[in-house]
Amino acid sequence: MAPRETTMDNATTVGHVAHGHAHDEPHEELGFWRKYIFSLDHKVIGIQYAITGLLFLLFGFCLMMLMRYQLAYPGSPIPLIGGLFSPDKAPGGIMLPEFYNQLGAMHGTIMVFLGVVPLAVGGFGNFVMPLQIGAPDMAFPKLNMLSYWVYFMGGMTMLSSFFVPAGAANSGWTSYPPLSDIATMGQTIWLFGMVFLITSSLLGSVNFIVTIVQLRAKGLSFMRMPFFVWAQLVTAFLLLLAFPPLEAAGVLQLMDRLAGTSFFLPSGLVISGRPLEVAGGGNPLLWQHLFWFLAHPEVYVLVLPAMGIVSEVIANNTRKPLWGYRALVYSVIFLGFMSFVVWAHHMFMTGMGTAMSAFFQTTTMIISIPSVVILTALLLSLWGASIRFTTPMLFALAFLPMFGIGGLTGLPLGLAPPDIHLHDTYYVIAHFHYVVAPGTIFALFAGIYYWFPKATGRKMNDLLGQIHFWGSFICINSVFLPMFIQGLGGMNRRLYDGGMIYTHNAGLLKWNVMIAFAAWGLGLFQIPFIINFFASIKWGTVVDRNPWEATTLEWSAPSPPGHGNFLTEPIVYRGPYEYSVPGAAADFTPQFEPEKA
Amino acid sequence: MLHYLGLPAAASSHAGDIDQMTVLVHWLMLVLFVGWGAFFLFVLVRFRRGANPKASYAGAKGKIAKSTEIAVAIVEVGLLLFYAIPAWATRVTEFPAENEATVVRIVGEQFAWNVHYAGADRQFGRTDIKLVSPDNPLGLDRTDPTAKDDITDINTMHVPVNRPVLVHLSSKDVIHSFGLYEMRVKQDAIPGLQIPVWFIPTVTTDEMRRNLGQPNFEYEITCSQLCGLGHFRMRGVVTVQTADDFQKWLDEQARDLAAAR
Amino acid sequence: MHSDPAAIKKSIRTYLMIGAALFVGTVITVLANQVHLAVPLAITVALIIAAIKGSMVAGVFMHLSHEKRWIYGSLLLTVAFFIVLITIPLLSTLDHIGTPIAVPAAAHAPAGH
Amino acid sequence: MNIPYTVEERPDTGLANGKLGIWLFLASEVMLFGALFSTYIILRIGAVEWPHGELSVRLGMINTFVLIGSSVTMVMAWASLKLHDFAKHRLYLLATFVLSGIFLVNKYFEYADHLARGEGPSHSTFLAIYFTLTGLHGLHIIGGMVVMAYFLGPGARMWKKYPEQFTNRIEYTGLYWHFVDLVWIFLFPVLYLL
Ligand code: HEA
Ligand code: HEA
Ligand code: CUA
Ligand SMILES: [Cu+2]
Repeated sequence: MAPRETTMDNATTVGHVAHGHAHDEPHEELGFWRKYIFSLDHKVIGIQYAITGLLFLLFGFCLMMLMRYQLAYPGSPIPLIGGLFSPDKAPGGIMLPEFYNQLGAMHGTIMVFLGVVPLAVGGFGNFVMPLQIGAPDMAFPKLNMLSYWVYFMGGMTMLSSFFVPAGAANSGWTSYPPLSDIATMGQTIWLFGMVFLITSSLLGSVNFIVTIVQLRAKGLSFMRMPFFVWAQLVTAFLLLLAFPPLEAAGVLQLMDRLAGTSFFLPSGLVISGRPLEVAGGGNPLLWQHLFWFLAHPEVYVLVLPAMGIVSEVIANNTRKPLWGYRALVYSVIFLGFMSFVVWAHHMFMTGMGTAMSAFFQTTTMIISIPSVVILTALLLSLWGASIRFTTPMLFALAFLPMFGIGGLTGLPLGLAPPDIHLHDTYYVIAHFHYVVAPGTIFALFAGIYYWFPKATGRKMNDLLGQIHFWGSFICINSVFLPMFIQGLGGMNRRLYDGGMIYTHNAGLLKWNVMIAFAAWGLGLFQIPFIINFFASIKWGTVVDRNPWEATTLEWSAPSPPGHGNFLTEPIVYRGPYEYSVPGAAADFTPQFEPEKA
Repeated sequence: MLHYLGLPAAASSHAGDIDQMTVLVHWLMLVLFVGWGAFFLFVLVRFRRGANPKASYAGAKGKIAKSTEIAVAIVEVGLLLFYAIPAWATRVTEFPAENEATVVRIVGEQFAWNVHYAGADRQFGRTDIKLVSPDNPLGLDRTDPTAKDDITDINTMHVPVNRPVLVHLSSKDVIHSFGLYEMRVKQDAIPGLQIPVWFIPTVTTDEMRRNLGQPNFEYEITCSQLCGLGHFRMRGVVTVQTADDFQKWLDEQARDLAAAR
Repeated sequence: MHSDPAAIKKSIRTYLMIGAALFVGTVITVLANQVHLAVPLAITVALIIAAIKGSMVAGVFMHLSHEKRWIYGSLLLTVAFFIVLITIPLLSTLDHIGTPIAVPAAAHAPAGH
Repeated sequence: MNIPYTVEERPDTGLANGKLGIWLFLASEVMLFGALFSTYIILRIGAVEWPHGELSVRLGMINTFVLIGSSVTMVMAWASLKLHDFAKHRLYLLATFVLSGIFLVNKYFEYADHLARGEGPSHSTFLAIYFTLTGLHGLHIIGGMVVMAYFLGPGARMWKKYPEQFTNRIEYTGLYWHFVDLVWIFLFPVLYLL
């Protein structure tokens, strides 16, 4: 694959350089493994992250397409592939509740920790960020490689859990004890997998922060950084400070499961009629606090890089500066800070007193303001633009209203009394999928179409891109809009039978069928993308350095950038989005273009 | 708006407040979304490359942004101070007194709701996990004098209409969640804790059947927290009755107990 | 930071002094614990001494007494969230409408689920 | 091509990459132990009764002395590099290594003693916390020893070729080691005394 050829030749020298004693080292020719697998080049590692992440996204999606069949036709054998499952999962092709819960928990885990974050941070962050700040590579290339491989091991651990006795983790991605403490072996594997993933994220975030702070090119002051870099910086801090508590919680749960402690087990439990033989004295809510202390910031980890990508694409395709760059920067910093003090809005129903609920409702309302500011800024950026409806732009534009829906529906959830009705219903599912699926996933698609030329030197096909966009847009809305109706009607989430036994759900079941077909349609419309993705690597139209006529630094490097990224040391002369500058010859004035006296 | 949200019919005294709040928030959301959406669509058309070949460096002017943001903030503050926080306070502080409420102990387990009434003496009998057995899921100690008249049941709960119901909620094993959609009640049942829940049912099951024209309608207890492979079928029924019907039911139960001994 | 031999020699002296101070601090903590104070007081005393010792290690051994803006910034952020992490879960546990169910602690058996 | 500021400091931040890196890593460690201390507080508040004098204060105190000592020798190991006295450096580093070894041996006796009396982690909330916290801390000690072993062995070669960079690495190792010491300074009173 084109970029690898060029990027990997002297990959390892980067590593040595990182440790300072490469000046006099001869360029040894590298074998396949060092070149393509254990590369130290941030671009290769970024691509490895991206592809692995995409494959996991696809896998997580496939799990969900299975679940949607069960929800649409409860208790009827899964057609075609139903026979492939072992009897302890789907005897005669009929999905068991155990298996449904495994699929649910693993869908959530995989999508969040193995799909979106690795693609958005590990993939785009690794590939684009150093280029955008004019750095030759990440600050610690060996660490960078390590974090990819630790992530990879975490992923494999998670996948392997499907094959252990009684299958994968089945207590939801939230893994609330006591259920998870007494759950089957898959939960232990899940915890080990999480420890891997958390370690990887921690290594990665240290690397990101140091790179952004230390390796910015000459003239690239913070207020000249592309918004995408800001988003990555804040994201890195969220990962760095929010993940360790979950690592601690994971260790505690492992102790409960393996060493027989009872950190999360109160005294006097009776499991299926028999008293549980443990010391007791634990506190189940403790896990929820430690989990959500990570998991709320985590949801902003899912969306901030997406916002960064969208800003880049919008600025480029409106041919004008972003509206209110400073407001964007301050908002994203504030957002990151606030995201550490809202977590218990996931716990209103655990019996919170007035004071604490007032606190968390207030912080939750406060945190919605910076999001409004960011969305407003992006929307106003369109005013006075000259919009090019390129494929990346379509996905980026779609992000705005989709995130709008997802975000706005967060407000009723953030107010405890309405949450009494909406908590744990499909309304919540619809809320966050609007932010993560038609929101983040669309933004990631935008990023792929936008930076693909930089990574491969070739452009992706536009027609296939448009088919992919319109198909996905229609299907994904048909999947998630009806869930608001179901949620308001009082249909609970995580129901194996799609809510059939409840009479108050009778009128809502019809939607399950429609959602299922929409989801499968969504799957079909990913095929043009997958074809486009791989075909364009070989046959896409060849492009030069700056096919989009963009202004940020990555476009001053060759496409694909060689080892060390830049042919001459990049110098920054101006802000990131100098488009349509009055009096300028072209409608874009790149950061790296010297002022002509 | 309320109608369009398609919430289940309300049947408790506080449901109105909560629904009103839900409605208000959704108005806010709708206004914002339609406002921005309209602007969004207009801009897409007005400033497409064809219509506006030369982009403007200066871009949007004026205070629209700031004012909308401030407006949103103000509305949210209003919702918090005048609706959300007070409404929540009534839920978690103003519990009815034991003597003027129907007091029920509800203990969740995988995958059923155990219902426990104190009986005539208004005192819950002693329970002990060592006594738990298939025919005594609560581990109720019948030798305890206060337990003699205790009424227990599984997955069915009877309450009189228009009288406060005070539920002492707990769980034997994992976390469940006690959800009563028509009552706008939801509360996690957490092992190791006994959590009070209260509401005043205002419509009997029979009335509701007539109102909805659904002869087999029931108020359903839904488990709203993943609690294992039987989570989806952890369903209970609440029968809201007139005071007399409820009294009749109590007497029946007492008679059965006597007969059993 | 200090790199000329003279300065190093001087700081070495401080290191040794701090080391001694830490030993003393430890002894004091243990002694303070021997004279049985009221529990809350004992806790505060012990933690105050620990905090002093901690800041000695951080300030001198880890050279935090004179560091760069970015390190101070990051640590400040960390301390802020550390405090949140300690206090908020505690406050939430205290401001909870549930009451713990008193149970005679179950048999102390090595657990196996 | 060369990654800047691996050795020299970036003028505007005044930092070398590794320095910022290690501090950020320590920041995450603070949050890790923060969560565990939070756990300790919440479980203790909710506990019916809390055991006293279950641990041997004597052993704990000895270990505190050992760790403090190792912190001193560690910082000396770095200082002697600054004075270009490599021999002294090795001596101090070795001392640090030995002291951490002693710490672990001590811990081993403590653990063995508890387990012998059938007081494993599953015995009580207190012991669960004790084993988890000291266990994690012990892992950090072992990690530190591995790094030291590396710089006593193959890592030391670097001194000849790139002295400043080697000095930096010892400094970063030291920062980590002092942090491990710092954690213990809090663990000791919290677990052994209160
Ligand atoms: C990327 C992920 C993401 C994001 C960004 C958000 C954003 C928000 N979330 Fe969400 N949330 C999740 C992911 C996310 N959430 C997940 C995964 C869960 C469920 C976890 C589980 O239980 O499994 C969840 C659950 C969840 C709950 C718990 C619900 C429950 O379990 O009962 C709550 C409650 O307060 C909440 C609130 C919010 C709020 C107030 C925001 C705010 O930040 C939103 C602010 C944004 C806006 C206000 C939009 C502003 C935009 C406009 C006004 C412009 C509109 C534009 C056009 C029309 C063009 N979320
Ligand atoms: C980032 C997070 C994320 C994402 C993106 C998604 C995406 C989707 N989710 Fe999921 N979901 C969760 C996080 C996520 N989900 C979580 C946390 C839960 C809660 C779990 C729990 O209850 O514990 C959940 C639960 C959940 C449920 C509720 C199940 C239940 O409660 O019983 C449902 C139901 O329909 C659902 C559906 C979907 C669908 C249809 C998508 C679709 O949008 C999928 C879209 C995916 C794609 C479009 C694939 C794109 C990738 C490719 C095309 C690959 C290309 C490959 C190469 C080029 C190599 N999800
Ligand atoms: Cu009980 Cu879900
Ligand atoms: Cu949240």
